[in-house]
Amino acid sequence: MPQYHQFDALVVGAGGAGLMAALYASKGVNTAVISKLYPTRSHTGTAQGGISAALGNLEEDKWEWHAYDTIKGGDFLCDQDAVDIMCREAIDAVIDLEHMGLPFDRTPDGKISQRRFGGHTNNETKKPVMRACHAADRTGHMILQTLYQNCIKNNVKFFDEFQVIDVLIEDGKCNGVVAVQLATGEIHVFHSKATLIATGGFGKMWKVTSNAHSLTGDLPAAVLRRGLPLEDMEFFQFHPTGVYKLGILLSEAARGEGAVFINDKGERFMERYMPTLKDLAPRDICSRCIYTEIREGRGIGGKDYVYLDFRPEQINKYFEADGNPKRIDAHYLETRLPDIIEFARVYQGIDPIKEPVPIQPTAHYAMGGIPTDNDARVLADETGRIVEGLYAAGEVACVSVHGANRLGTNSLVDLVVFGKRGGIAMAEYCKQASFRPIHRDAAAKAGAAQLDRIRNNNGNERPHAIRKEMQAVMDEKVGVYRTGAGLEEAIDKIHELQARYKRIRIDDKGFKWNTDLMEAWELGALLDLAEVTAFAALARTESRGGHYREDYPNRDDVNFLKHSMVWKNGTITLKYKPVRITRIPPQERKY
Amino acid sequence: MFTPLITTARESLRYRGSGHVLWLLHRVTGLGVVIFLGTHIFGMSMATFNPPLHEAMLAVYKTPLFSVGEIVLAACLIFHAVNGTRIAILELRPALWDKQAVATRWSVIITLILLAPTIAVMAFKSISYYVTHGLK
Amino acid sequence: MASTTTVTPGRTVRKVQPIPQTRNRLELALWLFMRYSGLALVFLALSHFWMQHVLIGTHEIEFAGTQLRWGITGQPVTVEQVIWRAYYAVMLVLAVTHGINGVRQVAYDYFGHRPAIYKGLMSVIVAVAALISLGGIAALFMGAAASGGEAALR
Amino acid sequence: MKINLKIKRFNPETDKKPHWETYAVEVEPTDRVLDALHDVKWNQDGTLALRRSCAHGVCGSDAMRINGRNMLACKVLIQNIAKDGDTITVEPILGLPVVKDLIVDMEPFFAHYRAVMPYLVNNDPLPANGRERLQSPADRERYDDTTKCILCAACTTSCPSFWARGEYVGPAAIVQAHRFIFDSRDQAAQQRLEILSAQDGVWRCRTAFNCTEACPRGIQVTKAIGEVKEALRTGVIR
Ligand SMILES: Cc1cc2nc3c(=O)[nH]c(=O)nc-3n(C[C@H](O)[C@H](O)[C@H](O)COP(=O)(O)OP(=O)(O)OC[C@H]3O[C@@H](n4cnc5c(N)ncnc54)[C@H](O)[C@@H]3O)c2cc1C
Ligand code: HEM
Ligand code: SF4
Ligand code: F3S
Ligand code: FES
Repeated sequence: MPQYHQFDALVVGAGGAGLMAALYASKGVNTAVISKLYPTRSHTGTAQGGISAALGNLEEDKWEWHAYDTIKGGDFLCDQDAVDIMCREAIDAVIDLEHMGLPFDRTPDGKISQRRFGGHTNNETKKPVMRACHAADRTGHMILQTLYQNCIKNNVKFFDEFQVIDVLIEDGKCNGVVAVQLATGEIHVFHSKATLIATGGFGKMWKVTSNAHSLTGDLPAAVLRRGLPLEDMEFFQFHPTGVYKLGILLSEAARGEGAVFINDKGERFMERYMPTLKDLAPRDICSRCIYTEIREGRGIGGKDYVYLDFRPEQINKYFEADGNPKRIDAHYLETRLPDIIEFARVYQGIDPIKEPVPIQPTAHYAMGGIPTDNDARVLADETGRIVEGLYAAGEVACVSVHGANRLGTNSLVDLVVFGKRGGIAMAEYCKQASFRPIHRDAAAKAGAAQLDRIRNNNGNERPHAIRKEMQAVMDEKVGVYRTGAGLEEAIDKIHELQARYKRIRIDDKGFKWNTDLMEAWELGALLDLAEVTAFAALARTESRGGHYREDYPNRDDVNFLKHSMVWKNGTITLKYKPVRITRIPPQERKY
Repeated sequence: MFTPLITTARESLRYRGSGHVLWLLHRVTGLGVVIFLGTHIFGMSMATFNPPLHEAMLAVYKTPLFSVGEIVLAACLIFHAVNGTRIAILELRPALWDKQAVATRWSVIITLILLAPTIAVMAFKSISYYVTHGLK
Repeated sequence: MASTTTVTPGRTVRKVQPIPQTRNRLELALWLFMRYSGLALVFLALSHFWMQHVLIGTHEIEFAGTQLRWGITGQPVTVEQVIWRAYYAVMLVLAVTHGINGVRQVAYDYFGHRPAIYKGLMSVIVAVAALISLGGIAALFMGAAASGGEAALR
Repeated sequence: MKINLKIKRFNPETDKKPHWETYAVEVEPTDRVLDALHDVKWNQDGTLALRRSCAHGVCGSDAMRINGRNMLACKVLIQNIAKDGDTITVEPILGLPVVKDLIVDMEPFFAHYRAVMPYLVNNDPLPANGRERLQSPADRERYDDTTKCILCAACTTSCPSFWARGEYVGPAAIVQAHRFIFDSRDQAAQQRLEILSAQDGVWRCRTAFNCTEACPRGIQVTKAIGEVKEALRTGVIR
């Protein structure tokens, strides 16, 4: 029997964005959070390096500089009014987190400690600035824990281990979601006035990725199927420092503390490409430089990786070369980067204090996603019409504050700022709106049918084989370097895989904790997202930020200073909308 | 009713942690000593209330089975004492928990050091007693 | 407490009130008692054990020895015998309370989820232990029976 | 290399009792146990159920008993626990009801977590300048260790006191309480200590030390518990 619940506000996803929204929404209206993982398992917990805010605790800093860096880092595709909001409100948001109990590291005079991060500069000297607030190298963990703790304190209602599989949209308005309770396999219909989607990234399209197994884009796919568009899907960030072969992230904080890239010749190659920021250049640039080194035969041993070197004596050597008076030792690194050092020790058997660590770019962050306005309201089309009652925040949303490439630490800023704005906006909306009627039985039936189709399908394809092939083709053709021909091949391959997906067969026919079924369902979502990603990438015949076309290596502001919007109604439609430029005109991106 | 007892007993043996082995031994030896202590006090008090029974019990003490049991008792008591001292000292000073691994090793070593001569003397005395008096 | 303008370097030390609920205080007291009585028992129990069971040896223990240490019922006691009695009394009280609380902990672990059984079990154990130790104490202070020695001689 | 995975299976919809099943898998020595489990799930038997997410030891989803000890499947490399041809046993963590295969009901665990007031309490007015509360680096360092906890339950379910009696709050909840009791910004140490002084609170800890050994985050769990006991005993938090 399907079950039925009614709440004023629903939050789907219990990562940083979802919990922030829930905290603020629950202050005003009856709110519930639905998450397919226990909240503390969300991927926000893996974020390492920090959260930026121009607190100026250690050296001079201004939120305008932060905004400028963000816009430049985003290769001028950011909507500048949104960036201004984010960078200005970041300061209060970080202070807010501290008041909630977040154990930031401290400066000697007791303030929140800050460190350097890629792309964050003093606009006047052009030198890196200490802007990333941190709690060792587990800042995300502490944000997630702190927010969850405060939700417990405020008695927020949680539906843990409920996976949302459908969004109820009727006449351009959202009335809730349909979810399956993983423990029982039962369908639950959640009826709401306002729903906020905060389900995070969808990096599992790729094989080498820093993303968790759970980041499968369930909700973006669901809204896509409900006829809503996704924005800027071609922009996906490849983080330069993933653990070789595994993709586990070694945070930029390592380079913030002084680590450098080294090629086969032992050369600090970033000096050649980016003379000012060097190893702290934005991620898209570093990833491409690494691949260029590899392609030109200077990967380690001629293979497809380079080294990240954080041996203290090497760091000190480079500090000296850069004229930086700072000197560090092994103990300093062990306290500032304990987790990262442990990752290398556990997964590669390498002690980073003594040896350089093999790294490779890894699929990391979705700049694109569900289009929203500055109050997290979801947009229905390129004209800015909103979907009443539907909100999105966090990595899943595209505001767009990250443009074509996100700066390190800015995602956590995005989560807390827009999560909070979304929560407040929902509460306000709920107070004046009333529940719209829904057809709960029909909704439940449609949800159940989605799953039963997979459960009872009698095909001969194993979902895992399809997933593997999808990830391989995405790594190869829709990765750091892209070409028109490659993208076309990728689309063909994805279409083939989608056809084969119709013939899958799973082993587990049961209801309780049927992870076989849910993984197969998630694969369907990933295939849809892979398809629109490749499509949007094919149409953008320029190179900008995270999207690099070898056949169109230059940025083309004349034709492509615009956001893409992609629909999938049987066929795929692409439209574009302009970028909101308020203060900073596009310029060439040099560091 | 016995589920927690049975689970714990079974899983304590199956679980491969090292810590709870000492915990288990401490518990078992503590209970062993309690049982002995009970009978012992009972027996001793009979020296006042029922001398013949007391005599009889002393006689039981002089059987080989009891001699073996007595050696086990020695092991229990000494282990429980040494390990209990470890727990007490460490717990009254949490700063010493860093030394837990060392402390564990030492409680085993000290137990053995105390136990070896004790067992040797007891075994020697028992055997010579049975050699001269014969088995009853 | 953190101030808003300056911060004192080093570590803040704070005080809390004693825990008020008696029930909880009892757990704490018993916990401490287990540790301190344990430490005392190291000397008492081990010395007794080594004396009686190792140095003298169980096979050499005769009733006469007990009479010598405890004194004999109804007869005056020597200073030495008083010291022996005190030694045994302290050991007995500590060992029994330590042991009984130990058993209570174990019983609570495994039968705490069934209060009726737990309580029943504990009453039986406490009753038996009380009887035995009362007997023990009484015996100690009454001394060994005079007739016992004769029985041994028979 | 080839290894055998011996997994304790239980399907609530068909089984009355758990049973063992063994799967042969081909792995790289540097693979994680999680990779081997995925190999079984994806290529041999899709009905195998387990929780996992981050795959690198930070989300706390996949605590399980591997070769008889609690570990995160994603944080132990096969080469560290097995040689070619060996058998690795995998079972659910102990002391929580098994729901399916390697999945246990975490609710009792989180109930203990919620019981210790795991959140900062500070009723003073916020700093007038609109900025952060200050805290000295030494005060911050004081509770650093216990902020690492990912609530994986490896500690609590390795604790013999918890096996015996699920009402014991368990090491993980005490770790969480410690994180706040020793935070100089917090003001609810008193209430937390009262909660923990109950019969099923810290005094149930028999210093078995399995928890510290099991903690994948390297937290000195027993020491943290000892410090809570010390605070209760002395009435001083230092
Ligand atoms: C390794 C790593 C390191 C990073 N480091 C940094 C950093 O230092 N600084 C920075 O700013 N950013 C960093 N990022 C990026 C940042 O962490 C993420 O973008 C951000 O945490 C996303 O948060 P979120 O709240 O949007 O979603 P998440 O935290 O990913 O949460 C998603 C939530 O949605 C739920 N969910 C998903 N699907 C469903 C469904 N179908 N039904 C119900 N619930 C569902 C999940 O259970 C989960 O609770 C890092 C990312 C990674 C991968
Ligand atoms: C000789 C010195 C002794 C020392 C140092 C000692 C120490 C301890 C300590 C510290 C504990 C508490 C363990 C815990 O709470 O985890 C304990 C428990 C116990 N002791 Fe002793 N003890 C000694 C002698 C005895 C004697 C003589 C008896 C028997 C009467 C005894 C029976 C017990 C029992 C039954 C327990 C409970 C075990 C448990 O809870 O697991 N002990 N002991
Ligand atoms: S203390 Fe360690 S073992 Fe226990 S829940 Fe936290 S991280 Fe897991
Ligand atoms: S295993 Fe248990 S008994 Fe204490 S030291 Fe750890 S909580
Ligand atoms: S999967 Fe996240 S801890 Fe293992």
